[in-house]
Amino acid sequence: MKLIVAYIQPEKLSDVKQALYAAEVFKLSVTNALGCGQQGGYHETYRGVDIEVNLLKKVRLEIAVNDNFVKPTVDAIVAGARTGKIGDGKIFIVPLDECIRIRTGETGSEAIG
Amino acid sequence: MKLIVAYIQPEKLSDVKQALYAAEVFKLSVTNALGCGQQGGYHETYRGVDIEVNLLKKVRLEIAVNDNFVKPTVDAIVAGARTGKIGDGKIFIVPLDECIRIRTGETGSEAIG
Amino acid sequence: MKLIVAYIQPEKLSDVKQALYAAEVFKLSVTNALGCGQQGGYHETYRGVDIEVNLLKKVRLEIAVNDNFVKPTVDAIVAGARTGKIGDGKIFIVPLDECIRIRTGETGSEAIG
Amino acid sequence: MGMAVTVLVLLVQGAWGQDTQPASPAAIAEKAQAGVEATQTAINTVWTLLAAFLVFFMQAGFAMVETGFTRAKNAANIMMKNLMDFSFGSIAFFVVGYGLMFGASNGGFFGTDKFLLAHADVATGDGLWQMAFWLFQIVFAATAATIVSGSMAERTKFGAYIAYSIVISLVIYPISGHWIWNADGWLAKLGFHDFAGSTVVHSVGGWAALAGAAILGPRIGKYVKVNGKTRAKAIPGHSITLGALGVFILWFGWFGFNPGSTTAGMNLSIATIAVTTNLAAAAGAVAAMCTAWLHFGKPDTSMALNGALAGLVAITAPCAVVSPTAAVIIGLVAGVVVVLSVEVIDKILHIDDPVGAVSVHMVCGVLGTLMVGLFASPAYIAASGVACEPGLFYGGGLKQLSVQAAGIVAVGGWVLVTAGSMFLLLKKVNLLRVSREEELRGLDIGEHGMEGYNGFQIFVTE
Amino acid sequence: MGMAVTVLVLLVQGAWGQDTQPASPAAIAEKAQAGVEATQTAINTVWTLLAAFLVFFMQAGFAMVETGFTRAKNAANIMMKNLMDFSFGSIAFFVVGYGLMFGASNGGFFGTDKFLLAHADVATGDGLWQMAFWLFQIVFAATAATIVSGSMAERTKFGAYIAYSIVISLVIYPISGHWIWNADGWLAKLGFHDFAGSTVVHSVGGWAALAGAAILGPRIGKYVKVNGKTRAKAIPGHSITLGALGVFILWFGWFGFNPGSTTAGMNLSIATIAVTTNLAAAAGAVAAMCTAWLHFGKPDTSMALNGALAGLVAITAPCAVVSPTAAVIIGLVAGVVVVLSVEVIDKILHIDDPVGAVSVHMVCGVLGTLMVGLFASPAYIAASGVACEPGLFYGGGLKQLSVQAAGIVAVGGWVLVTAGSMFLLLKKVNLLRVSREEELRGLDIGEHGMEGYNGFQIFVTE
Amino acid sequence: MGMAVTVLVLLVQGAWGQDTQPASPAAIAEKAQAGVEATQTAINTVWTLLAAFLVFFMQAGFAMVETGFTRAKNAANIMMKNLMDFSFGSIAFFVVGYGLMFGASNGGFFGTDKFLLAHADVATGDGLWQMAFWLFQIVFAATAATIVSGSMAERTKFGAYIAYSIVISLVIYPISGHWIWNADGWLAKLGFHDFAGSTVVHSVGGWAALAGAAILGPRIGKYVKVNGKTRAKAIPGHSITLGALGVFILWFGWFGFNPGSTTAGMNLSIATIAVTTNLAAAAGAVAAMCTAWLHFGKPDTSMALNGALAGLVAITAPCAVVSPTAAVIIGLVAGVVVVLSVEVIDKILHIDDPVGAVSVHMVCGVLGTLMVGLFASPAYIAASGVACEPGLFYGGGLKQLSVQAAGIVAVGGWVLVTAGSMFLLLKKVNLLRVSREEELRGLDIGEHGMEGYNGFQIFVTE
Ligand SMILES: Nc1ncnc2c1ncn2[C@@H]1O[C@H](COP(=O)(O)OP(=O)(O)O)[C@@H](O)[C@H]1O
Ligand SMILES: Nc1ncnc2c1ncn2[C@@H]1O[C@H](COP(=O)(O)OP(=O)(O)O)[C@@H](O)[C@H]1O
Ligand SMILES: Nc1ncnc2c1ncn2[C@@H]1O[C@H](COP(=O)(O)OP(=O)(O)O)[C@@H](O)[C@H]1O
Repeated sequence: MKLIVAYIQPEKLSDVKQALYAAEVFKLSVTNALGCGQQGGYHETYRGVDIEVNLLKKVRLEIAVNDNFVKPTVDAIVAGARTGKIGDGKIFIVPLDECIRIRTGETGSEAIG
Repeated sequence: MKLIVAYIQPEKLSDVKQALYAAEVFKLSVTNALGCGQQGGYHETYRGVDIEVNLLKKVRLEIAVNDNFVKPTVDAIVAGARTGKIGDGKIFIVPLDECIRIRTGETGSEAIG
Repeated sequence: MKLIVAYIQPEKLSDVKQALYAAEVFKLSVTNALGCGQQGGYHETYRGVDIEVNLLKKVRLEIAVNDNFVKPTVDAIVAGARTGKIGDGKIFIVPLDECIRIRTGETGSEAIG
Repeated sequence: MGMAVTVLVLLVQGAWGQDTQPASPAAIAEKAQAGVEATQTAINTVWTLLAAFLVFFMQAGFAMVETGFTRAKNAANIMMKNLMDFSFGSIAFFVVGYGLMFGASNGGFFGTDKFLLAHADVATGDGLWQMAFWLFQIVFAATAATIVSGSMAERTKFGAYIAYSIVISLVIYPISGHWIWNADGWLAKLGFHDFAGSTVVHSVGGWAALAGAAILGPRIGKYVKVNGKTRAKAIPGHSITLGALGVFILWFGWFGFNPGSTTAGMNLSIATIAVTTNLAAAAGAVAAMCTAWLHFGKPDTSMALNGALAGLVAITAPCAVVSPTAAVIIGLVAGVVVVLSVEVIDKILHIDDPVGAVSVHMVCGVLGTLMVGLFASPAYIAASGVACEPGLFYGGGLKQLSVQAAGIVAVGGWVLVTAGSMFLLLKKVNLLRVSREEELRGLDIGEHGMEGYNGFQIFVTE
Repeated sequence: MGMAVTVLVLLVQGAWGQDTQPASPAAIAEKAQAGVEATQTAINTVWTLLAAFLVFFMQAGFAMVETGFTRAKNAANIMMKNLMDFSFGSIAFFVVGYGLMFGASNGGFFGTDKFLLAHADVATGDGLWQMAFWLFQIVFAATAATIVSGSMAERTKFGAYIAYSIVISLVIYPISGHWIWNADGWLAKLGFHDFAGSTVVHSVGGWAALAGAAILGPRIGKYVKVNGKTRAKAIPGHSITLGALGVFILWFGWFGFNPGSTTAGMNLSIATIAVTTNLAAAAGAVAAMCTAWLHFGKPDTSMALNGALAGLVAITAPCAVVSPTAAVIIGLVAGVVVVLSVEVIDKILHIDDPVGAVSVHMVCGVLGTLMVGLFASPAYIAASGVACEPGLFYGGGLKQLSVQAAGIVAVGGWVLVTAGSMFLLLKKVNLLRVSREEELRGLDIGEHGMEGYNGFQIFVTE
Repeated sequence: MGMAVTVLVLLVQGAWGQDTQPASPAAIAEKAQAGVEATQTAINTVWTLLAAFLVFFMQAGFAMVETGFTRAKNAANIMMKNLMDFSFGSIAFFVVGYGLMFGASNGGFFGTDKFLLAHADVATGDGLWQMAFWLFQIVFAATAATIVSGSMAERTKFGAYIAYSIVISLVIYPISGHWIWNADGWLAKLGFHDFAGSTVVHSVGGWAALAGAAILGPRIGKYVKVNGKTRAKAIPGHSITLGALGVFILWFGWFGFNPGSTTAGMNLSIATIAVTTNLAAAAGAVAAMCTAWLHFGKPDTSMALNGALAGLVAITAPCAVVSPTAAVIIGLVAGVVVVLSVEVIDKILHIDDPVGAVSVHMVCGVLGTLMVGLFASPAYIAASGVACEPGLFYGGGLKQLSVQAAGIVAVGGWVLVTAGSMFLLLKKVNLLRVSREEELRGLDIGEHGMEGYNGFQIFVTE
């Protein structure tokens, strides 16, 4: 089992969700994050004083999947999130030792889906 | 050492905290998240137009523990969060290579608690 | 590759970012979190009724790095965040199996930086 | 509008146009006298209307205070309640309530005509004046209705709240109002004095708020049993800025509420009333702030805000008959009392009143009504031209005080019984309170299918 | 200020000082008559100014409603638009607009003098009165201008909006206003009656809002094609509390808008107008709430708020000539109509009007203008002294109704053509709409380089 | 209230009741004259009170502007400061301040009686008028006090702020106010003209704000040393919507502030004053917006909002003596100046004034006071009946201008010395500034033990 963590552009979330559904990945968790990557950031001014905004708003996905679902999931995220522009985001895959469904106490691959 | 990540219902947070204290797990980190799981979501309307809300508000816990604390921690989370209804949440256990306490520079099992 | 997760004091974020830049770590993701650690929390009252606030506001960093960058990164975080007082925070190091840059599809160590 | 101006010119010329022949001194003098009378009516009308507008604006103040002191997940529901109690209340008071209150009295207990504004014949000057007076009364009625919204916040079904706000505007408020503000009401005849409504408006709302909050029960998580003892927990409000804005709006509106209650701009004691109103509010805020500081260790902002409102409610009855110095004292007392009252109601009675409506409106309403019996001063009574005996501290003995007490008891009993029965009935048929699940998720989603603060990330960790 | 008081005393003494010899009765009487006239002018001036202040405050109401019903990422932009349309509008109306509207008429179509307030000679009483009247007019002009801001929210370039708001205050509003509110305007001469501006102000704003929203196109993500069919998606507003506060402020301001339109405190029908205004608003809120409840399954807060505004817009034309009961009916109709109109415009016409400005101001403005032709009652016409024929339901036949319809068509055509051409031109030169990227990130950053809610974590998951 | 009406009828009958025998023309005429006088007093009282209510409401405006332009973690503290400076200020001004300002003059420097409203005998018409005048003065005093809150925001101990606000209302403001607005004040006698308080109110607050901000030092993180050079960093405010709402409320309240300063509704130049006030505000917003756009590349919303306030402050002194066109010019100048001033104070002087209070109130207060010496026009001076020489541009030479300059220097010196000493003293005894830790966490928790926005997730990444 793997835990897939992905950072994507906020406005791409619904495309990614659609692509995940198409790949039959129905469960995921979402948080808001700020990211500092290749993408440059932008400058705001407030009352004439410069503010350098180099933490950009991103959406963080966390998806636990069985091993055979890793590739479809990654592909779906890429399909949904890619525009080809800097800032598209990044996917991290972390090993997952165990997964427990709180409601039933099931564990492992059964619990994940 | 393991990093335990759990998604629970927001209103269960204080019960879970209580259960964790009883199990002598005193350190944890909490973030807000949106989750898409078996639980259905609900429909809102705004000005007569339907909104499908399928990202539900969840609380995400992150708890780093020594190996002998994994079971007590998981049990405590389950004890605190379970209602038997869909949406109770899920626990993920990720291997943890190292842990460093910033203040003292201690590492490993000493640092974790 | 490793995924470094760190919890620091919010007001230390800019110092940590500076230290990371000095260590040539330019990419990171930030979320807000609430933490329960050695630091005690504080009491508020609202309309004369006591509120025990034991979840303190923290900043959570997530940094994916190649193995040779682990030490510099950890050192930089410690350098930026340490005050020597309780609440300085903690760093967790999680194994990272894979990393994918969404824009280009690159993977592994090339994708990370 | 262009035309209106022309018309005005004609009207004025009609009265003052140059006659072709020189008018006799007597004719000029009589014209002048008629002009003076018309002018004075206009001043009174303009004053009463502007005061009514200010009182209307208090609805915005109540909405902001109530939402500011409660959680974000119920914000849209609170807005809706405040909008609809005024709207349904306006219609209900128009159709029935006003008549019950100001119609010809049946034995001093309720009115029997003046429904649907039928008595206001716009062909006559008096008919037009009746319109202005009616507007002033409807905004008062709505104030009483809206008080309850705060104490029952975050757990009441929207339908139940609508039902309640119709009933209070239709029957409960007009009847006790009749007793006091209809010249033929039985309490009026006894000599009960409540210039701008500490009892008529605020206590009525406050008693209903008490009945509602008690019957409804506390919000989930408000009281927890620890070792067999019930402990109150704080459920902080989501926006102190909106709460404070609301208090400033209310204070502003109160300058219509109290001075406007002369319903006469020609009655110059409007100035005195504005001064006493302002000083009592200021003193209330100061006293509540200090009490909270001493008592809780820190000066709680929401308590200081409640203190200003406490001073305003307490000065509402006596505003026209007390001196500025007495107003300061009344405000100080109200500021202390409101803090203690919030504590007693929360920590001892365990009645969950999220915004302190009972303490502010009922407790300080009663307090203010009694203050008339203590501080009413002959000089100020004479200046404002009201009917009231001097208070205990001005040599009037216990006479006025005992009448005031009688009125308090009568009105309290009336409201507790009527509002109480209504809430009990609603509870019985299970229409009063939302489900546990809905309460936890918030009434905005449950009752209105929307969120108050879309897009904002709100901690859901209670 | 200290000095001002002294001056006042001198002025009064100037008129009333004790002469050394006893005055003759005739002299006294004449003085009194002069005094009465001065007093009445003062009442009218005071009334008109205070009403103008209230109408000014509606700008805050519009700002709050518009921002409340749109997303947090565009909040600073909406504030800026509301501030600047009033500010540029004030200057534009001062320099040119007022003259076009109220200057000496050129054939009933536009005015030709009174630019730059040149006609107001402060040495004369009339000159001072002209100042008051001017202030009342500028706040009206600004109301028309600001309506458009809501319908074009979240996607319009700031520069384009500035250009638009100058043009509407400079030309569009004053010209159609001239037709109706200049005594020599061609519609005024036809007998068109629009007491406080359902057509002159609200429809003008509403038609421009319609043209703007249609030409601009919908916000990204508002309409999606699902299986070849366009489906509307909801883009919820970010603060129902601020939206509701805005509606309360507007309702409050409307008490200046409608009753103030007598521009005469001596005209006692101000009381009737305040009553009809209030009842229509209340009925509008009730009807919209019920319609939404029946229609959508839940009582949508934002629709109830729109309902109150719908009632207010609809009563604006007929407020002086209808009875309170008719006002309730008008409000109820407007409340139902506004909900249906929002649906039609969104789900059928697919015009994206984020705050419902077209439905509230244009549709209900037209509705209210027609209502004059139905409900105008001889008794109320006489009482307010306006020029208007009785409506269909009061035996007046179709006469007034057809004049009303003619005015609606003329004004609608004028605004659609002028505002439409301007927006099309701006679109052509690519100055109308921000880029896709900017729209997604929010206009606050793109147009103003700042954020509306710094520090708040706002979900960015649309 | 019911009774009040009866009383009114009696009062009116007392004056106008039908005598049993026909009255002589002379008697009727005298009655009419008396009636006219009573009526005019009533108009003046009603006008002054309503203006005072509007000025009171400016407290809400200040609260919203200050909180909107600062961070969410200090919101409850700012509300508390605004509430308490008005409340303590009211009491302090009642007990001592008013007397020092308007009491019988001791050599033109301070007043010596009229403490505790002792001079207002409500048995007399004048006594009642004194009440109205007093209310108008207290809301002005509170305006001066509240200005400081903004410049010292986010780092001042609450106790220190309370102490300061008592001292300014008790002594600092009344004494310099005495010089100018007491007819016997030494600056008044020199011919200094400050109609509604550019100097008396705004500069006094602004100088104190400057002293406070300078002595207190900047917020943590506001200025950073980069390569030995101090660089200003932006600390954006948390709610532009509330900030804008505050500006609209202030603008609205200013219609009480300036026109109300006639304290006489019979003085018809209230209309002119309302017009100049509005135009200067509009021009200020336009100029500040354009300046910011040209200067910073984007039109900063908060600067445009400051621009409107700058125009309002600048027109406050000359509002009664300048033409509408001059008002536009004054507003434009103020709008440009305020932007530059904010820059100079921040980037060159490195004084941290979070909301721009010094630039708006002190700099534009001085500017406006000088404008009297440039633009005062004989026609407008005559119309408003004030004592003022024509300005430089109207052939008056440097006379008025030099008196204005003298007043500015005197008041500036007085406030800098007194307020400065007080802040230095508080700093010395370590009561002025909160600890570093508290400042970082926010004053809401540190000073008041609560949070302004409970439940909202607020980024804590500064
Ligand atoms: N090494 C990393 N560690 C943590 N987060 C990262 C890392 N690299 C990228 N991110 C996250 O991904 C987001 C997108 O990164 P970006 O550099 O714009 O992507 P790309 O390099 O593919 O164009 C960043 O804003 C950040 O949140
Ligand atoms: N595979 C998964 N990956 C990531 N998050 C998940 C996954 N499964 C569940 N979750 C999280 O847990 C929450 C609860 O899931 P749910 O399906 O309701 O639990 P259950 O299946 O135990 O009833 C979800 O809302 C989501 O946030
Ligand atoms: N075992 C843990 N699991 C998860 N988060 C932790 C753990 N220990 C510490 N943290 C996080 O780190 C933050 C700082 O912890 P703290 O105990 O104050 O540090 P220290 O012990 O180094 O003084 C906590 O608020 C919490 O968010």
